[in-house]
Amino acid sequence: MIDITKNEIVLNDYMSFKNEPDSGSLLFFCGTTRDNNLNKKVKYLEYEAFEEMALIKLNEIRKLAISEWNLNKLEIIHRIGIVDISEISLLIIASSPHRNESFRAIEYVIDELKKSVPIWKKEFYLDGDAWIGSHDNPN
Amino acid sequence: MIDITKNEIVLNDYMSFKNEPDSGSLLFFCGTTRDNNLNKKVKYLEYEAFEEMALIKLNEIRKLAISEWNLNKLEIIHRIGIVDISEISLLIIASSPHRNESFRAIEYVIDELKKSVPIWKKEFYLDGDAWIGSHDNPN
Amino acid sequence: MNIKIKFFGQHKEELSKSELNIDVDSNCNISDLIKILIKGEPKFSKFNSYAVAVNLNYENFEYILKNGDEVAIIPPVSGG
Amino acid sequence: MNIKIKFFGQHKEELSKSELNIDVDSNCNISDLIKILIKGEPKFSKFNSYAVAVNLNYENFEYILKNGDEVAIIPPVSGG
Repeated sequence: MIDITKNEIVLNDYMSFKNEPDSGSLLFFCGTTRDNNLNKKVKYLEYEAFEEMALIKLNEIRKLAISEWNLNKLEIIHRIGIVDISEISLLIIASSPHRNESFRAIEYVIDELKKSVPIWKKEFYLDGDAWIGSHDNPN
Repeated sequence: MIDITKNEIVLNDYMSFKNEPDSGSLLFFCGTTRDNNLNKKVKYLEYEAFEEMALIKLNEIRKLAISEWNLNKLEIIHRIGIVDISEISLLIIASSPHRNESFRAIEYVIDELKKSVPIWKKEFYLDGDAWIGSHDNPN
Repeated sequence: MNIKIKFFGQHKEELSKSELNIDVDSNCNISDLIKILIKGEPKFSKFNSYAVAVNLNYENFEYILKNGDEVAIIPPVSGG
Repeated sequence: MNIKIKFFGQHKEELSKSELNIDVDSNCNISDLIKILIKGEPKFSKFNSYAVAVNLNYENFEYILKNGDEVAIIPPVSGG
């Protein structure tokens, strides 16, 4: 399952299922908003997505990861809009017969997501804001 | 937190907290009972622990991991007794400022646990059972 | 030919617009389109690092546009 | 000296006991203890691979026992 959502990601909503019978490993990664970055106090983040294209890219990454690591389950949920401190911006769930595959698959998904999925993060500080990832001339 | 418990590990019980404000990564690993091993159909597993010593060893591993990867949280819960298919035998939760530390710490905890923590697993098949990990002369 | 350009993130903010329609000659590639864009939107010249997608696929700057193409200018991504 | 031995997993199952008290002479190390154990419990001789903990710490087989020590015979562990 792939989703880009404006709603808060609540872990409990994803915990009701049992692991697949032929899986021995179930791994949940939550990326959450940290209250600081590069020595600046962060108030909250805001994410923007080119949703149509982001969904296509996430699906490509998901299919590659499932076939590369023979996963029994792979779910990727990215939140957009304002994400407060400690709230989840990214949830990835992987299930596989052995644990190594779950770990490698989730790390791969995060790395690829940060390379090619059109989603952008803006950090809001006490005294301003900044788009993250840009190396362009600052204002 | 370290725990060895005879009770079913229910993920939702561990999901109510929010991540630490200074963490950007929260990772949950669940080791679950797989319905097969080495081409045999597994009915269920039974774990036995030398609890007093296992708790000491788990605490040592936890302290080392926390200081090595600068974690904000590390919880290790191991179930003992009978663990049915898809149920959780091992739950590890790690929280850290960046994601790499959570991943490395949990993989380290699992590796060390499988080396030095006195817990033993017995697999029950349709036609018998076997202690896992032994290279002794079979019966 | 008519080309629709979509802007995101810092570009959208800087130009105060999320879409723009531009008329270009045939045989126009993406590099040409960017030059035309900068003429109309000089503020865009401050941006050096971005990718371009045409109809939801990343394409390089030599890509020859077709009438009706939707060109998305993709600032450095930072999801996660 | 009196030494308490604890058995787990396959050892406990094979010997049908989880504990045993053995009297040994002073200066007895763990290798000596194992020999005495096997005399009383010949079934244990089938086991080749195990570790030993004394009072909850792993020790090597040259460890010299003290009166009242609790020796745990640790089969290959397989938690997780």
